Order: sequence, then C-alpha cells, then structure tokens
Amino acid sequence: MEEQHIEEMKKKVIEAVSKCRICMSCYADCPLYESTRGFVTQGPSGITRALYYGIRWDALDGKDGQDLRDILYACTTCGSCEVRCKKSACNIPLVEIIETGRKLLVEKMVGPMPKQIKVLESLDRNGNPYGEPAEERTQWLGSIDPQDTAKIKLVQGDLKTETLLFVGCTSSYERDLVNVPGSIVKIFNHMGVDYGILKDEKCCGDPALRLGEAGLFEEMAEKNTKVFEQAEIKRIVTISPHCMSSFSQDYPDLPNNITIQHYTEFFAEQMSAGNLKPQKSLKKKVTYHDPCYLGKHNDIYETPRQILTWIAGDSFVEMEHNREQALCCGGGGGRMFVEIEEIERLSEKRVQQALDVGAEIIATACPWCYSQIADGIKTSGNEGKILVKDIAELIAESL
Amino acid sequence: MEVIVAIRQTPLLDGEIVLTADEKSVEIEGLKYHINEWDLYALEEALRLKTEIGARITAVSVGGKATEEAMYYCIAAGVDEAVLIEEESSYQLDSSSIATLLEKFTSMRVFDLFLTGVQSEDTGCGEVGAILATKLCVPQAAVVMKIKSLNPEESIVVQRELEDGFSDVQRLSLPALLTIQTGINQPRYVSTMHLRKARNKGSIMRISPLDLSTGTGLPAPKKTMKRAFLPEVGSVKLEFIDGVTAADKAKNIVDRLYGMEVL
Amino acid sequence: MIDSEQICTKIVEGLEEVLEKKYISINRFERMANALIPFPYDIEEKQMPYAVVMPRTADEVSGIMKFANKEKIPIFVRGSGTQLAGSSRPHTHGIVLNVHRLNQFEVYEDYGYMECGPGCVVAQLDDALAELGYYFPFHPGSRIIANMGGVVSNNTSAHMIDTCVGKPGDYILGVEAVLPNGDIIETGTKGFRRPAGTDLTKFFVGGDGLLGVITKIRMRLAPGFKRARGIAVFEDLKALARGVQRMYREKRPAPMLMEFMEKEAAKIGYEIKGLPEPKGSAIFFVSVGSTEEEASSKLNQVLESFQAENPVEAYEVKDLDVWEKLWGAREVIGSFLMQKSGHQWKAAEVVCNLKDLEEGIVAAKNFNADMPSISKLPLYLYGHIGALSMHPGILIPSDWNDEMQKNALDEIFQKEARLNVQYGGCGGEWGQFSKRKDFFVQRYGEAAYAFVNTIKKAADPNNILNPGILEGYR
Amino acid sequence: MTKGLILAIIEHRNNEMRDVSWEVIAAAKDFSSKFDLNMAVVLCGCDCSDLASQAAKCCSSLYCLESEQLKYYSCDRYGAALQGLIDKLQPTVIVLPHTTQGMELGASLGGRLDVPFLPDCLDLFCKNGLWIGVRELFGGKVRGEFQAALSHLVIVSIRPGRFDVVAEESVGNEIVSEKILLDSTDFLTEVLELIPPATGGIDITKFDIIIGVGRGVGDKENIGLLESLSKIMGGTLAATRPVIDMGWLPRERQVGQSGKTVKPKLYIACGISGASQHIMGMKGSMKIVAINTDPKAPIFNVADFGVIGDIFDVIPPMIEAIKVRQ
Repeated sequence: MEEQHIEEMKKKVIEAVSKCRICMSCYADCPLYESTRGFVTQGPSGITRALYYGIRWDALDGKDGQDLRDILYACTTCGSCEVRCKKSACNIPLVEIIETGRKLLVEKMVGPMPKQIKVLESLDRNGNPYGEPAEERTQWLGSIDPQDTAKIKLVQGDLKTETLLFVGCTSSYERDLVNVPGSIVKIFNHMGVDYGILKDEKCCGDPALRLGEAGLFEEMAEKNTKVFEQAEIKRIVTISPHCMSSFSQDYPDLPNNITIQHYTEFFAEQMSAGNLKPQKSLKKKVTYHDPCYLGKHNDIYETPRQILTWIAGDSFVEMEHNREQALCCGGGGGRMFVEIEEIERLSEKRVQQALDVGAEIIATACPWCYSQIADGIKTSGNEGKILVKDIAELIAESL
Repeated sequence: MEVIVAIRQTPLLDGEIVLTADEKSVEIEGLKYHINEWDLYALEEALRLKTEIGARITAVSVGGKATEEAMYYCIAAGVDEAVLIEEESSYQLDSSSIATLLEKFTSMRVFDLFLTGVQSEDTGCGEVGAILATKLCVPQAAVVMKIKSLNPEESIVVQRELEDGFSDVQRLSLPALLTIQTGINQPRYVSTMHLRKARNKGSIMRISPLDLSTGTGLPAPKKTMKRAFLPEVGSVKLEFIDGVTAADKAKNIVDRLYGMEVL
Repeated sequence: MIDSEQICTKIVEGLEEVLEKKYISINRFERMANALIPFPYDIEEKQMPYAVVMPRTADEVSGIMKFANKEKIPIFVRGSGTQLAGSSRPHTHGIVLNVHRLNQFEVYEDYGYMECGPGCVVAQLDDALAELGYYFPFHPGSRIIANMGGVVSNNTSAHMIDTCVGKPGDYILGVEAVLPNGDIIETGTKGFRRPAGTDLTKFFVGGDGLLGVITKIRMRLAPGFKRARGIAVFEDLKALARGVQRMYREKRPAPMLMEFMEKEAAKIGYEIKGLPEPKGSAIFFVSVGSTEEEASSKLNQVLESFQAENPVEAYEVKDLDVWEKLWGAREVIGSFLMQKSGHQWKAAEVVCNLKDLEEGIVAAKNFNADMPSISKLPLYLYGHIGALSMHPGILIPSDWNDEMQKNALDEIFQKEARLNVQYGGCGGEWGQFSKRKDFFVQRYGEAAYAFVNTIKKAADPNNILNPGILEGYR
Repeated sequence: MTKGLILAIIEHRNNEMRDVSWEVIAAAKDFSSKFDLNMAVVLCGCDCSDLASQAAKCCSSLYCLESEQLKYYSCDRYGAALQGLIDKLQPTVIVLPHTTQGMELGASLGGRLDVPFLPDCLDLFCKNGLWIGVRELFGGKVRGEFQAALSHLVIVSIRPGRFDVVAEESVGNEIVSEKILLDSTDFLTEVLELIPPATGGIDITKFDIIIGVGRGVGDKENIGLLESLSKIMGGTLAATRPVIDMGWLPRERQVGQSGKTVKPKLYIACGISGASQHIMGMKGSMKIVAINTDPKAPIFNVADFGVIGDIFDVIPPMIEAIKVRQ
C-alpha cells in the first residue's frame, strides 16, 4: 500500500471512471482526437480508461508509466468532452480525472513530460514558466507609451491598492504580446481607474496545477494569497483567463471579499455603466474565438461578445463553432510547454473556420490562444489575409 | 545489491560570476545551488537499478549545511539512505581530499557499485571517481553512457562514450566504480510534496570527517587555487560587428562574409 | 500478461511494408482502448489485442488481411465501437483494424451519388448532405460518433421507419470490400438501377461484419423531405398501440419518424424540458413530403386514425420551439436518469408484429418483471413505435461487479429474444449475432444458423475476420 | 643534480595515432625547454611498432610498452604497465592529453602514486619548485591558477586543441621497446569491443559551411529557422551536446569532445555559450562567427566575428540579405 494520498487518488479515479458508460459521445467534440492520428487513447474516454487500467494493472511505473504519461499529458484540458458528457451521458468529470491522473504520475515520479520539468523548475526558481529572470517581470513597461506607465502604481512592500491588474507571465515576458498589457493599461488610465501592478508579480501557479504538481501550486497560491491580503486588494483583474480561473476555482483560501474578474468582465461592466465608451467603431469583419478557460471552464460567453458588438456593431460575425462548441486552440493543459504531434494543427483549423465566415480579424481574450492563433495564421500561409487581435487591443484602438 | 552514489552541490552558473576581494577564489555567497548535473544522471541511474532489480541505494555527499537540501532531494527521489560528511569549508577541499573522505567512508561498508558523475559543472576536474576507485582497489570505467547488463554480485558490462563518435564496451567485476555521462537516462521530477515529506520525516546520517580516522583533521589537498581571474574575452582576432539594430548587424556580417568570399 | 512480446514485434515487422509504422500501435493502453464497448465490465485477459492498425486505403487493408491469413492472427474491425450488441469487442487475441483513417468523402452531384469510407462519422455526412438538400437514411442514437462502416454492416434503421423510407441499405448502390483472404472486390452499380440477380452488396450491407471489410460505400443522393410534426397523447399504452395499428390498417401514409414515451419516461422528459406533465404516454412523429402541404396532409391523415382511439390530445405541432422541447425530452431521459442515479443505461430491442402490438407493448412494459437479477431495477419504456420497435430501458448499477453486470445483460438479451420470437419480430438496429446469437437460432432454427456458418466458412476458411461475432459470446 | 625528466603519455585508437598525441609531444617539448627537463615519450599498446616509429620522428627518446594485454585501453592495465616505467625513470612531470582516457588515467595514476594531478590545464608554469596549472572554472567564465602540493612528481593533463601540433623533425630516434607481461590476476576489467562511429546519416565533417545550434535556440520548433539559414548557405546543421541530449537533433550532428571534430571554411555558432567540450570540436574552423546575447560568452574567445544579439532577431534578416545577393 502506497502513501495515503496516492491511494486516495487511485480510488477517486476508479470510482469516477467506472460510472462512464463508454458511449464514446465525447469523441465528437475532442480537439485532440480531431487533430492527431485518431488513436482511441487520443480521445477522452480512451485517456480516462487508460488511467483506469493503468491503476487496475498496477502499470504506473517503467515503460507503461511513460506510455500513460504521454497519453495523459496530450490533453489540452479544454473541457469540451465534459460539456458533451453532461448534455447526453453520465456527466463524468473527465478533465478532473485526467488531472488527478497527472497528480498521481507526478507523485510516482513518472510525470510530467521531460520538456515540462524545466517549466516546473522555472516556476519554483523564477516565478514564471519560461525560465526568464524574475527581476525582468515588469520590463514590458519600458516598451509602452511613457504617459501610460507614469500613471501606474507599482505595488511593493506595504503599498496598498484596491484594484490589482494581474498581468500574468505570458503578457509580461512574451515580446510580441506586449501590445495586450499595453492596451489594458491605456484603457485603465483612460477611465482613470485607481489600480496597481505588483512589482514582483509571481505566476498564479496554474501551469503547476495543470501539470499535476499540486504541492508546488499550493505553495505558490499561499505566497500570492499573502501578497494580495497584505496589499488589501479587493478586486483582481487578470489578463489571462487561466489566472482568473486559477484564482476563482483552484486557490484554496483566497479571502472571499476579493472579486476575481477577467478583464473582459471588468470592461463590460464599465461599458454598461457608461464609464467606457468606444469612440471609433471597428469597420473590419471581426469574429471571436472563445478561450476554453473563459468559456467552457467559467461560462463567460456573452460578456466578450457584448464588448465586440459595442465596438464592431454588425461587422461582428460568429463562427460556426462558438461558445460551448468552440474549437480549442491547442494551448491549454500544459500543451504550450511540450510539442504534441498534430496531423492537422488546431490553430490552423480555427483560422480556417474564421476565414470561412469572412472574418478579417480573429479576436480572442487569452495570451495563449493569441500566440497559438498567430502561429496558425503564419503556418497556414494566411498572413495578410487575417489578423489575430486581443479584445483589449480592439478596445484601446476604439478609444 | 548495494549501490552508493556520490552527490555534490554546485553553484548555479547563470548570472554574473564575482571574485573574492583577495582574488583567491570565486565569491560563493549569495549564489543559488543545485545538484551537479552529472550527479543527477548518476542518481537516476542508481534509482533505475532500485526499481528494476531492487538495489539498495545510499547517497553520500561531502558538504556543509547548504548540502542538506541535496540530501533531502535524494531522500525524496527514493534513496534508502542519505549520508552527509559534514564539512562547512567543503568548498576549499580539492578532489583528492574529497576522494579520501569518501574512501574512508566507503571502506567502512559493503558495496557492489559506486556511481559518480563524470565531472562537476564548476571545477570540471573529473578526478574524484578515478582517485576513489584506485584507492578502493576496485575496477573503474569512466564516462559510462549505458549499463548494458548487470549480474549482481558478479560483474557489470558498460558502454563508454569516447571521442569522435567511438565507444567501447567493458566488463568489470563487482564491486566496481562507474562515472556517469549526461544523457544516459532522463532524470525524474521530484515533486514538492515528496520534498516536503523528506524534510519533515527524512533522516540524514551525518558523519564528521574526524570520525573517518583521517588522523590529523582534514586530508591535505593535493592542489589549491592560488589565484582566480576573469579571462579577457575575445581572441586577438575577434571583431564585433557593429550596427544599431539586429537587422543592421545581420546585413553587415553577410556583407563581410561575401567580401571575404567565404560565402 | 500474455507473452505477446514476440507476436507484437512479429506483427509490427510483418506489416512494416503494408502501412506507415506510426499507424501500427502496440502500446498497451491503445490496445486496451480498442477493445472498449458500451458494456464497461472489465476486459478479460484473452480479449487484449496484440496490436492496433489504422490503414488509409483498401490496398493497406488487403495487405493486413493477407498477413493475418498467413500468420493465422484474427482481425477485429473497429469503427467507433458503439454497437450495442457487443460486436466491437474482440473475443480473442488478435489485431484490431481501426477504420478511423478510411474517411474519404466525396459528393458526385453529377452522378447523383456520394462515396464515403467506413471511417466517416454519420453525423458529419448527414449534416453535409442536408446542407446540399439531400436525405440521409442513417439516424442512430450515436450519430455524432458512429462510423459508416458500422451502420452499413448492421444496416441499422434506428429512428427511421422502414414502412416509410425502407432500410438504409436500399439507398446503397454498391460497395468496395476486402474479402477475408485479402482480395479487393467491388459490388453493385454506378447507376440507380441496382443489379437484378446476384448483387454481392447484400453480403456486406447488413453483413454483420462476417464476410468482408467495407472500404468504400456508394450511396444514392435522395432528395430531402419537407417535414410536418405531430404529437398524440394516449391515456394508456393499449390505446396508443391501437392508434398505431389503426394507422396501418387504414392505409395511412407511414411517417418517417414515430417515437413514443411511456408515461413514466415522458413525465421525466417533460419535466426536464419545463413542459407541463403529460396526461399519458406520448407519440411524436414526423410525416414527410416533397412540399410542406403534402407533409402536413399526410400527418393529418395519421392524426385521423389516432383520433379514433380518443387520445387525450393529438395535434400537428406548428411551433418549432415546442417541437424542439418535445423531441429533446426524449433525448435527455437517458442522461438525466444516469446522472441522478449514477447507474448505467441498458436497453433491449423488442420488435412486435402489427396484430399483437397491443399485447406486445404491455409485455415490453413488464419486460423485466420475471427476470431474476433485474426485476427490481427501474424500467423506462420508449422506442420507435412507428416501426413497432420498443426499447425497454433499465438502469444497471455501475458498482455491480462484472459478473452481476454480465448476468443482467444476459437476462436482457434472453428476454428480448423470447419476446421477439413470441411476436415474430427481430432486431432492426444492432445486428443479429454476438450477444444475440441465441435469438437467431431460436427464431430461424439450427439449419438457418448452419447455413450462415457454411457461407462464413467458405468466405473465411481460417475464420480470420471478426471471429466470435457469429459464434456469439456471453 | 641530474636534470629532471618530463614523460609524455600519448594515445592511439583503432591503430591510428590521435591528433592530441602530437599536441602533447609539442607541449612536453615546450615544457622541457622552459623548465630545463629531459623529455621522453611513452606509448602503450600491442604490435604498435609502426605507431612507435611514427612518434619517434618527433621526439628524441620513445618508450614503447608492448603487451597483448594492452591492446585496448583500460585504466588498471595501463596504470600497472606505466607504474613500472615510472618507478624506473623517476620523472618529475608526467603530461598527457585531457581526453576520456587521459582524465581517467591521470587521476588514477595520481591516486596510485599519491602525487598531485592537475587536470585539463590551459598552461603550466613553475614557481620556486612548485608546479602551477592554469585551469578553467564555471564552464570557462573564470580561470584559476592551481598550485600542486610539493611532490617529487606531478601529473598534468592538457586541454586538447590548446597546443599546436608538433612539427616532424628527424631527430635521432632511439626507441626503447619492451615486451612486458603483466600479472593478469589483478585485472578486474576486460574490454569486450571497440565500436566505431555509426555510419550512415549525414557526415557533417564534409561541409564547408556549418551552422552550430546551441541551447540558446530554446526549443526544437525554432531549429527550423536555423535549418533555413543553413539551406540557403548550402551548409548543414551541427549541435552542442545539450541539444543532442534533448533529442532536438540526431547524435551524428554532435560537435565536440564526445562528438565530431569539424574544420569547415565557415562555422556560425548560434546561441552557443562555448563550453570547452564544444569549442574543442570546432575551434579548427577557418572562420568562426558567433551570435550570442551575452558579450562575455566564452564562444567569443575563438570567434573571428561576434554579433551581439538574439538569434531570432539576427538570423531572419541574415537570410533576407543572402536571398538578395543570390
């Protein structure tokens, strides 16, 4: 018998998976199944059943352990399978089972994928998954409009702020995304919001949890929670849906008087309250890609569309697969840090779906979706035909 | 089967290297430490033997208080016993002193296989394994990239990585010592929970160098660093390509190479 | 573990010239995953495949079959694995031939037909053809994932009422198939007039996967229908049955779809969809015609028959939202009950003749009454009553161990066989063999069963292709 | 006081003398004149008379220890054989190349004779009777002067590629070859086979232009960028050990101590910090361009041209510039 928490995880998986009726409906919506060779273990009930038998056969070590690891870590955790299973089958918590499997393999020292180990080490050492130095976290401020940076309150030590803009690692370090935090800062200043940015902001810890390193996530969550309490923060506005999802769903003891909002929620609120009015309307045809961690994981489908309708009116067009049916960009669940063979790249399929409705701009609201789609535009040779924009950029451009 | 693996903590290489005031050595205060990369592969190879043939693993290191962290890492990773030969000024010890301490320690126990990393990231001497094997009068093989076969209590067959793509295969009778090359395996990830459990419940066997009956305190070093200096960068023939932006520099270097008909 | 190491490597080496190595998997979990079927009791050791191969062309399938024949290694063909008579689970060690990559799809409007591979997904084809204004004859419950190879091999009607649109096989002009010995043949025609006399298509369409691997299906492009929708609620099941009998006896035009929900089932469905509680068992049906008017007039003729059995209510549903809710009610019962109870849904397929429908529907209602291990389990009755087909659905606890689950399944198939023999009907959705072989022998006799075995033996002397389906298994 | 002796141990493999042997003889010559020492060279092996005569052309006295047991190098056999000669000749300094063989042999001889060993030295000098070796620390970012403890004998291994190859001069070649028979009971190792490098795959040593890929490339996906640069230049890709260990490029493209040695017309080092093991394999290139963000990276010690910048910013415009010229 192994340690208690490992046995508990095993029991939880066996119980949850044995309720699955193997009706295979989840394969109809799984982006992994659609974009890879189409093996059965590249689809939801195949992955969860592989974990089930991995436990039943006690095959979590050695070669079998590595095969199971490769199966479990290919999933983008987008949640499309859960949407389908809830609607037409047994409502099995498939993503939760897969992530429990990852935690199990990490505790058995089989997970994560070799390439993802340096991500966890960097999270621990530098407070971001990219191996960038922690002290360069706010370097992006140097490359945006100086008038905007002047108004930013850099929160440090015992400085307080009611509203915190949580920038996130990708927006802080990814050079060709600098326009996203830049736009948000411009909008905040335009509205005269009193807000701050943490000088030594550290990753929210989401990648650690998605990769199954629950212990590291707990430590990171604890540290961040102390920082938020110390700065007496009442509202956290995040740029990435992953940070928002992590704070609101995974942080164990974040004080409940702190409101957690993705920036689209905050701006939509401000727009309907009249504090934020787009001046120039967007002429180009724009469509919207629902980030999985905004839509499927947190049911935020309409707010971003409200903003886009305010800005673009009826030149905002809907793709065939939207809201709960939106196709995943392939970046979630740790997939940004490891290369999974794609026969048809998800990001390219999504770009094609946008072109099919005549869109000239694909708007989204997640840095990972942004980079994946930007990549998809390049590799599918559609540069010049279509652009990817973050909703924040569109709002800023409309002021 | 008893396997001993020697571990050393080396400073993390990224960032600025600063010399001490007397320019006698490198300033190690404030540097972050981690387990020497080669030793991580040696540790993983030992743990592989544990899972595959149930070998009993002892991790041993010569170091000060900071090295406890490495010992807890080994315990978390799954070694059966973690031994720390406590010496606060271990950074001043040279390879032969460390080898002598390890020899005194190892001769007090029974072992079948002793694993070390080929060399350490900071000093890069690659001596400890060879000196130790010679003093213990056991066969040794350096730069091992594969354990081909193992007949416990009898012999081990290894493949060694040589220059220019050559390699050779040697059989060594046990007990034997191997120095392990990077890339032999894929070191595991040790989770925070395991580390936390190791720190709370794990126990490190501490030995003072004096108990190792080396007579008068620490063994005399065979070599000591008298002076450290930062090499002036660039060979005499180096010319930095100028240019404001990266694109300018790119264009200039291409022009130079075409100018010299190298392209 | 079986000492399959050498066999697996032999397979990989043997097939290296046949298809790309990356589509040959001997990964232990992938092999298990290709033995998954909707009866989730554990896979037995002997059912563990040696390897999984995913061919892309008929030639590759042929190469695989030839290799399998030479090495005497069984081949189990797999599409989505959702067939409800358990045909997709391998019965012994062997190679699983997964047709997922055989998914070419081309519409030749100038020829008036379309061609698709066995790996195409039913719903995707259905939607694509509907967009072009064509009718698609396959409408199984698992349409969003079911593969063409499976539905064609079973010739499954599911919701589609035979008396209106015939069997789906009627729309298939011909197929390309790989015989068990690896030969590739083509059957049928490119025209609309199908062969008189010997037409080998019938050996594969509804062939239960016994005589060959379908690698291409050619299907006629039939014009789409306009639809009219109706509902009728009857006090009790007998009245409902009499309504249907009257529809046929009074020579009314048969509807394309005619579903029913017994009161208990309907109550749940209506509740979930926020509809007022039904005052009895309900029938929803769709009549079709080339124009709205024609569809509506056909519908009303059927309603006239129903009126005669004084239903609680019977009317044409004009409001699409109400219809979506009514039709949706039927689809959510299964998932709602499973999620509430945490148990798993298993249904039988009881098919009656017209004369005894009144008695048959009651027998279906009390389906599990006299069956030892399932009599106390909750039962909900629904089905395609227009085709005289009824699904008594039972919730089997998922924490029952394998043996108890198998017993429950056995009893369901045994009772189903007994009723179908009694009323002379037969399953029209899930094929004739595997878990339902006993019915075939009881219904058609040993001679008929022997006859099928003779054909199988002739076509597949080494019994390489899908062994176990014809033999049937518990 | 008779003059001291410096004894050079040379290496051969697969019946060919290794380049480092000529370098170590050159170093020994240099040290013998600088520190007024006699010089001798020793070669161990079996039926290696032609190798001995080759070596004898460049040194005045050569010892050749021959025995079937010395056919292949193994630490205990070579150690035992050399110990006899060392006791006899009582050298002051033993010098050998810092190769996989040299580092093991030097350290074990040091352990066996309980004398200091200065591994991987860039230079050697003597200050009032104490030998001092200049060595690299922290991957070449720092250098240290290591003083050996006072001892009748010091063993030194020298960094390959550090000394130029000795020129041949027909010196009076006195070859002392001894057939020796070692007591095989104390041999606990046995060399089963020597495996030559895998044939097949690309032979990067044949290319005039080589693009070196280092850890700085960041991820396997980015190698495509360097691939297009090497294609447009008609060159090929090579890589440092970490890139090979991570499986981003096949083993046959590894340049360095445990990989291949290349001497192309042009070597462009992209994102390579310049670990000694890598520099050893490419420093012989005619022209070396190094692209790195860190101006202090050791790679610049061997480069002709240095471009300070991120390879993702420098290489695309380079490709454009070349396209324009073609």
